[in-house]
Amino acid sequence: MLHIYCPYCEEMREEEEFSYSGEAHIVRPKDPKSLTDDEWGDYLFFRTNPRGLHHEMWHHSAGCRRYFNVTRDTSTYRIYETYKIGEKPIVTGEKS
Amino acid sequence: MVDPMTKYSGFSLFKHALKHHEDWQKTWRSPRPKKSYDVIIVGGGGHGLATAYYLAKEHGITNVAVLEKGYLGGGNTARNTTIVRSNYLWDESSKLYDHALDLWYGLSQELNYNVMFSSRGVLNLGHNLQDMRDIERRVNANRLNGIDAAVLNTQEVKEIVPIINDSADIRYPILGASWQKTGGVARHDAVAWGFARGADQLGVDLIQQCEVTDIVVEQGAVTGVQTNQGFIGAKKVGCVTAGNSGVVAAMADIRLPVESHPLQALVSEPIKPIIDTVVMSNAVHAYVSQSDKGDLVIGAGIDAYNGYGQRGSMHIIEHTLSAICELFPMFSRVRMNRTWGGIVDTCPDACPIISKTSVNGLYFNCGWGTGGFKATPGSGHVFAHTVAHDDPHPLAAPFSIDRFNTGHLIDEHGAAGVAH
Amino acid sequence: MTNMYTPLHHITLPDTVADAGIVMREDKLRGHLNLRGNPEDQAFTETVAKVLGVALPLQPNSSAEIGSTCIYWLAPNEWLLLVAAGTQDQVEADLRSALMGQHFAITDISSGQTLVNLAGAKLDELMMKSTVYDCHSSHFPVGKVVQTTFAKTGATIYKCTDGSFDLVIRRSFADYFFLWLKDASEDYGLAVI
Amino acid sequence: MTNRLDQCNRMAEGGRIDRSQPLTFTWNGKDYQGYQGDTLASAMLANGIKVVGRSFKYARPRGILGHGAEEANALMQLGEGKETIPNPRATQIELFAGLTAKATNGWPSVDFDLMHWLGKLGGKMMPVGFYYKTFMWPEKMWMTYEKFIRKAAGFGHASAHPDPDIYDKLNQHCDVMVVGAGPAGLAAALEAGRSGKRVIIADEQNEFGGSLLATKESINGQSAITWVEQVTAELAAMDNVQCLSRTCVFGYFDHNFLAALERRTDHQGMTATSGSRQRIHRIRAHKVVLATGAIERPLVFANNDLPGVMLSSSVATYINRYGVVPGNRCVVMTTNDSGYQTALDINGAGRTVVAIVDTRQQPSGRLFEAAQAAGITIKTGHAVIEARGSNQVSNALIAPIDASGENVTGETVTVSCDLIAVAGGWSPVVHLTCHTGSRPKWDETIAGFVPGDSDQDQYLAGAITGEYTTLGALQAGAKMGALVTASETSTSYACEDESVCPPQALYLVPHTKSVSRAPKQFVDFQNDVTAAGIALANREGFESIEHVKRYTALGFGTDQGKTGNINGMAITAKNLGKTIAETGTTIFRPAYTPVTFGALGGRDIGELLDPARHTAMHVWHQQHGAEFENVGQWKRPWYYPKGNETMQEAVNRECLAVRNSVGMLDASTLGKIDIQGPDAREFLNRVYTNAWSKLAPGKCRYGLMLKEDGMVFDDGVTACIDDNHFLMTTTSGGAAGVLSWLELWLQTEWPELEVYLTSVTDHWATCSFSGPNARNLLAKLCDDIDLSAEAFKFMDWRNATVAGVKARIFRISFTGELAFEVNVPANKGLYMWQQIMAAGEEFGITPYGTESMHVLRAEKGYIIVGQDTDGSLTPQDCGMDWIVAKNKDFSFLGQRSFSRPDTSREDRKHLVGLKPKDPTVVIPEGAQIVPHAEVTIPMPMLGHVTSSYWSACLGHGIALGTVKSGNHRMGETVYCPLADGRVLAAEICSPVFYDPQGERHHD
Ligand SMILES: Cc1cc2nc3c(=O)[nH]c(=O)nc-3n(C[C@H](O)[C@H](O)[C@H](O)COP(=O)(O)OP(=O)(O)OC[C@H]3O[C@@H](n4cnc5c(N)ncnc54)[C@H](O)[C@@H]3O)c2cc1C
Ligand SMILES: NC(=O)c1ccc[n+]([C@@H]2O[C@H](COP(=O)([O-])OP(=O)(O)OC[C@H]3O[C@@H](n4cnc5c(N)ncnc54)[C@H](O)[C@@H]3O)[C@@H](O)[C@H]2O)c1
Ligand SMILES: Cc1cc2nc3c(=O)[nH]c(=O)nc-3n(C[C@H](O)[C@H](O)[C@H](O)COP(=O)(O)O)c2cc1C
Ligand SMILES: [Zn+2]
Repeated sequence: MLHIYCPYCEEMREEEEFSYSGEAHIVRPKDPKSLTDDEWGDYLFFRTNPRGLHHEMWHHSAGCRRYFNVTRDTSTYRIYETYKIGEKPIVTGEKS
Repeated sequence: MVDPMTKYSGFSLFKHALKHHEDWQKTWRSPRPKKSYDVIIVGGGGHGLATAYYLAKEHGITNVAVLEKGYLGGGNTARNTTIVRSNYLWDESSKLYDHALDLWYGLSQELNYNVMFSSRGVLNLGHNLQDMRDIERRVNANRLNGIDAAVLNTQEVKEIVPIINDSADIRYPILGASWQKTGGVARHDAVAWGFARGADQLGVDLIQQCEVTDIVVEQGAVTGVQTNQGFIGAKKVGCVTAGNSGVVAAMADIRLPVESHPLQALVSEPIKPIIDTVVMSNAVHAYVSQSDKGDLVIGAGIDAYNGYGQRGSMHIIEHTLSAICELFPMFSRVRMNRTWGGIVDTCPDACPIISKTSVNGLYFNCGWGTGGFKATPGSGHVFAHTVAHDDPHPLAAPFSIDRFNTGHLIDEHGAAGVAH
Repeated sequence: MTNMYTPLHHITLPDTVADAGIVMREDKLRGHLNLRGNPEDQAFTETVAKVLGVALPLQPNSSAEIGSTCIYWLAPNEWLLLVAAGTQDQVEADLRSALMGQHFAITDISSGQTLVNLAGAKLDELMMKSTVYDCHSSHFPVGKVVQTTFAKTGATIYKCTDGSFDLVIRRSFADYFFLWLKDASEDYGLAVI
Repeated sequence: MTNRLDQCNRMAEGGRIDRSQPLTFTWNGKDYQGYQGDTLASAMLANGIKVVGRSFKYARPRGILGHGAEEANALMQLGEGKETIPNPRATQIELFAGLTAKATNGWPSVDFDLMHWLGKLGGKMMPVGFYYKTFMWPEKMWMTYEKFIRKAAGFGHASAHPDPDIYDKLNQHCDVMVVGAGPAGLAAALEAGRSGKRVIIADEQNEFGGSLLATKESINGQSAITWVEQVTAELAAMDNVQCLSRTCVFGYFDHNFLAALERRTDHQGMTATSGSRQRIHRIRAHKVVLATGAIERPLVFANNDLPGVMLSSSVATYINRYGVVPGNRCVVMTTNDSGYQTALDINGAGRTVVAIVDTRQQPSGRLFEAAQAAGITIKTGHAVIEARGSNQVSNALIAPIDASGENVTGETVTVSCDLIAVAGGWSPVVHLTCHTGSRPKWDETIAGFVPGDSDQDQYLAGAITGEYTTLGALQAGAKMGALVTASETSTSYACEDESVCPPQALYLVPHTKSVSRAPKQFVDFQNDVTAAGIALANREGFESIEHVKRYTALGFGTDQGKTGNINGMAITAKNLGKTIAETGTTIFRPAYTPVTFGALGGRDIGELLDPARHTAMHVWHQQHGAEFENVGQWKRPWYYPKGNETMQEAVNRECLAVRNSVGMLDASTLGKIDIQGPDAREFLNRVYTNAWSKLAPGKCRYGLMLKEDGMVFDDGVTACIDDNHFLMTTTSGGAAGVLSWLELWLQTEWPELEVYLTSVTDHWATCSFSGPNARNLLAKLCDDIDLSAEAFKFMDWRNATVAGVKARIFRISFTGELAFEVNVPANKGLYMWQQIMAAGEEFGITPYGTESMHVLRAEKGYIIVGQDTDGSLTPQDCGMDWIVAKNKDFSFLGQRSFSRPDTSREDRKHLVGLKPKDPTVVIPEGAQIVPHAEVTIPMPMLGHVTSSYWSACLGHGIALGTVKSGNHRMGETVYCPLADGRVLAAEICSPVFYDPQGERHHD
């Protein structure tokens, strides 16, 4: 049961208030038409899915309705930081 | 010639009993890894073991090792709710799963190991009009594909499961169900052990506590794997690592369209037989059957976040049990004994990947997500063919990884439901 | 006004309980306006402050009050304005004209939600039953406002000066909300005033 | 025979029972008496009841082993009828008047069980894993074998009736959560409580005190009980402390979240008289102090499962806490000092200690001397290697063993006894620490597993760390209490001398015969796992401890191996020549003790299972006899039967009313999103397939929304309110998902767009009326705008006053008729509905539900996303290429996916109309479509029927469906083979069956 700090509400909130929104920092290609099918497929579906540090997006769906980023270890479930959209993570260590 | 003392039977049990069971042989050897193999299978779950078995049995490739980082069958194979059925929606997937179902029949005899496949039937309940439309559609497709399937109304469901709550004025009344009589459950551990024993007897080396840490690729072709027990060479490497597939793929610089999520399940304390079939409901979200030991085996939902912890969050369990109590009010005073989690490798279209890769000699069989146990024999069978011939088995061909680039997805979310 | 029916207008209780542990009161037909704008844009904040007579609360989970108007912080660029019944059109019009030319949004949602006050001796326990948020006074001081879950729906919860809570709930969930409330306060007795 | 009411084993005084309050209870149909304060187990023992159950596999008689959560044998069928509870442990059931309990197994009775003979005779044929090796032939017979196996398995039975009780939950938050209220937990809570922090302390027992409730020790010069009472009172008086007794913390989840089950009324009776029977506390704690104590291990020797073999600490507990001595002639076998205290207690209770059998060669020290002084026979370097007796212990075979504990070194003597108390050392209760992924570490000095490193903010105190002295527990508790409150100092305590002589690590008591030939030596009592079974598993290559568990069922029971696991692991280690540390443990998982399903479900059952959402007009629909359909969480009127009408009759009537005059639908459930900001148009251009740059205020447009994979995922009409302001509608079920989807793009990818989104779904109520008389009807209620077809065109919207209410009127149509949607703030929705109904009376206005809506829109070929689409159709597949803009600057969401090889195929499935060849037929929805009338299985399928209805106005069945290359097959005949054998023929046609020119809605 995760306890997540919403960087907008500036509080720890219960997991039930949030929805998960997948890997963070996946940028939509500027000009999709210029992409090959492989590149487009990669953007659509392929993910890093690491065991260890993961930058991911959450939505404070029952709270402020903002999306934000979380750096979390996918094996210990420890959360290292949460940060706003547009910000860069501080914790980016090697995959463990 | 199999030694009659090695072949399992009531007779051999009796003879061993006379010797106080002191002479039973090992179910499988514990060999040291050789320098190299024709084929290395990474992952000793049910699918990996079945692959090795069929490689040896059907393709005569016996210089094979299965490398398992933990204990055989300890991944999702050890922790699934064991539901077996083949009533999927699309031609491609229903044929694949039905191929597997065919193999379930006779599997105990084939392996000389009782996998306790119990064809007690599987119900998928419908709770709203769209559920029922989907059920009709799927059942019709199944019938025309030669797959056992029927649509039942509420009364017919009640006859099969007399204890179910068939009241019309509950929040989501049961409107009907799809029914696959030939589906059922099996003893998950026995499936892994039976394939392991079968593979071992055919000469396959099963190497436990052997974690693959790198996949070695030279000039676009795989040459072996690095493990915690050293380098092991291989002409071909088949990865069957379920929840860890993304991690293993990364070793060969490959990304997969797969995310690993916790999926939880739980058992009650053992009680006397009360439910003789498998009941699944997507809409109310409950899956239940009763094991031969007497515990109710209940599948919970997937946790939304990526997770390799083999555990999930409590509210998922709570949600599942409110659904169970709604469908089966008399289970309310039964008690939960244990919960656990697995790591499921989910694909965007809820279908597996059985595929060659951009690296020569490297193959992946993954993405079975929340529902691959039922496919174990079939998955091993078609994957062995794919590896042996370096060419997909016809049933496996649609499940190539290319589909994510061509757009030929096989969306089974409806039939796969959220889980199992 | 006879043509208005609040989301909870039809609720009934079989009998009224003396010494009810939970007392519910629907603050009927308040004006609810959703206001959006950039809190870092002084032109925006100052204009709004001028129109409303009070500065927008900029701290997360805070509120501001003036007369019968109460402003809840909902998100960094979102506020709920609770105004006296029937004044929402005027407030909306005033804000629109004052903010003309700026990027903002103001949306009347008065009918989409309602304000419910919960009070009573058993309030703390009721809140513990109903929301995952920590409503303990050490964590939820007067004037704080929080959007969170309430049973299986959501609510915006505000702590009033008298220690009671004002909840903003969505109209379509109002029947569910009341069903839950009735059930959760069964042990304490529920009064609706 | 002892008299049933005489409590032959009850001491005259002592214990925490109230002898002035006798309670009658029933066990296996006979009445007995116990006292307030008893557990069922203590009362049964007081009455000399020995056999309490039968084992799982061999149906051997079993007696009470322990006194708490560790109990493996005494599973009860508690209560009867709808109140019955399967499998609670007698040791954890507090006695109440009128309690009834039965054994869960044993036929015809527990004392004489026929299965036992089967187990005895067939037992040899039933080694571990035997079922994997047999029952394979003939294949079909497995289902029959299985039936018998299933019958024999399981313990209690579930009730046949719904539960009379309710359960609820509290969400708790605290600074410090203390689990366990023994000396360590109490000391920690006291420290934390005094600091003013918010503290919760929970213990699964009926009162606080933990092991102190059963000792004669002293703390700070007074009796330990007095200390417990003082501390408990002080804690109870603190506002900032919550004391939860009868509350088991059953799960420890990530980020310091704990789940606890409080048994609120189970001690009073089978059901709660008011309120919830049990309650789950969902606790989020800043810091967690675990003070869960330790559990004593039994010893593994031949026939150690006979009733009369008990844990030594349990014997002491029955004596000291319950005033019950569970035997007359007792042998105490111990590997450590704790057996001595038990022997002294038995002695003190006036019963015979036949001998203390100490496996250690040279024990010494305080307790040893005390026993000697009491004149108790002590046999050092000895062990009980076998128990004998038919249904209960009557003899113990005692033999000398060597220092390694592996061999019997001399003659065996047989002593007669009826109780063997075993003290095999202690296992810290590390369970909770493992729930979040931490694994315990082997501690050689205490011969037990202690908690390993954890990612949680967790602190440990007392016996859980292997600290087995009361003083040590108190000091550790106080220290942790201080640590978690960041206080500098902590209370200090004083106790008597508790020096101990080192224990011997002994996990399998040797026998004169080998393990495989000796009488069964049980490791896991509940699952009949023996030392020989473990040896066999190891021999067969099951080496990982997890394999051993799965092959033998070690630790699989309802006790989850609390007593058996460590012995089993140690035996495995030895068989494999490994250390216990190398072998490791299996994983402890929630629940620490079993948790009622009902409690986990809480109040989210019945009507509260999922919120039912209602529109503002819901009351009206109810009053007018509507049948409702669940659409997502919404309750929508499905149809409004009149009199004895069937559904089809009602739908025919409703549809014809719309086609011929006017009908009204409550369309309030459609999702509505208010979009404001200068970039609103650009935003719409990006999220919809079509172009929005030119839509003028006062106009509406239909839009299709795609996921990035190019597949249709929502649709709806969006109105331009003014240049910077739009109102989007979405499908009813999709509303929340669409809003999150749009916010996702705005917040993450396009923050530069100046757009704000607000959900107004609940704010607007929508009365949608259709039919040739729609305008006439509206004209009666609205006179402030020009309603003429020229002034108020199809796909226009207007602000207007309707029935005196300010409204937005949209001239849009989902029925193909002239139609208006009147939107008013939902507070006025009911009023507006009533006004329109009243005004429409002269036109025979007919309310219609979702079913008629579906028919009417299908007649027009309009799709329902989610019914006609399934996430695998592009706009082109749906025949809606017309709505895909080809030259927008921005590559709208999903556009790129159209050109993928698969999505650009010509032979994809297309959504088409299907006209049954037999006009009287309605093809069932979900029917598959094939090219030929002859059914050959398997046969290729072309597609399926997505929507199908009887069209009352056309007088024939109509359908929509997907068909491979359907757009190129117009006029061809296809077939739908049904399960009942019928094969229905249909012609592929345009999906627009009615008014193909659209004259009526343009009218
Ligand atoms: C709770 C739950 C319920 C489920 N219920 C059902 C159900 O009812 N019906 C159904 O059909 N399916 C179900 N499933 C899904 C099913 O369990 C899986 O799809 C299936 O078991 C996968 O088998 P596998 O052999 O591919 O994977 P696994 O059994 O997970 O085997 C993969 C193996 O690879 C090993 N491995 C990983 N990385 C490495 C490495 N680097 N080196 C060496 N070895 C490695 C792992 O240790 C593991 O043993 C369920 C899953 C879960 C978690
Ligand atoms: N004689 C010996 O060798 C020996 C060995 C072990 C312990 N002890 C005695 O035990 C005491 C140790 O003190 P302590 O406080 O560590 O342990 P304790 O056994 O006194 O208390 C632990 C408490 O935790 C409770 N508990 C355990 N798991 C729980 C859960 N999941 N939820 C709720 N409650 C739970 C138990 O009911 C028990 O009351 C000392 O008095 C010591 O002398 C003696
Ligand atoms: C079908 C099935 C039935 C199970 N039955 C039991 C059971 O009766 N008792 C038990 O303790 N665990 C049972 N388990 C759970 C296992 O103990 C274990 O939790 C699971 O295999 C996951 O492994 P892990 O907990 O070691 O990670 C069962 C698991 C499965 C898949
Ligand atoms: Zn937030």
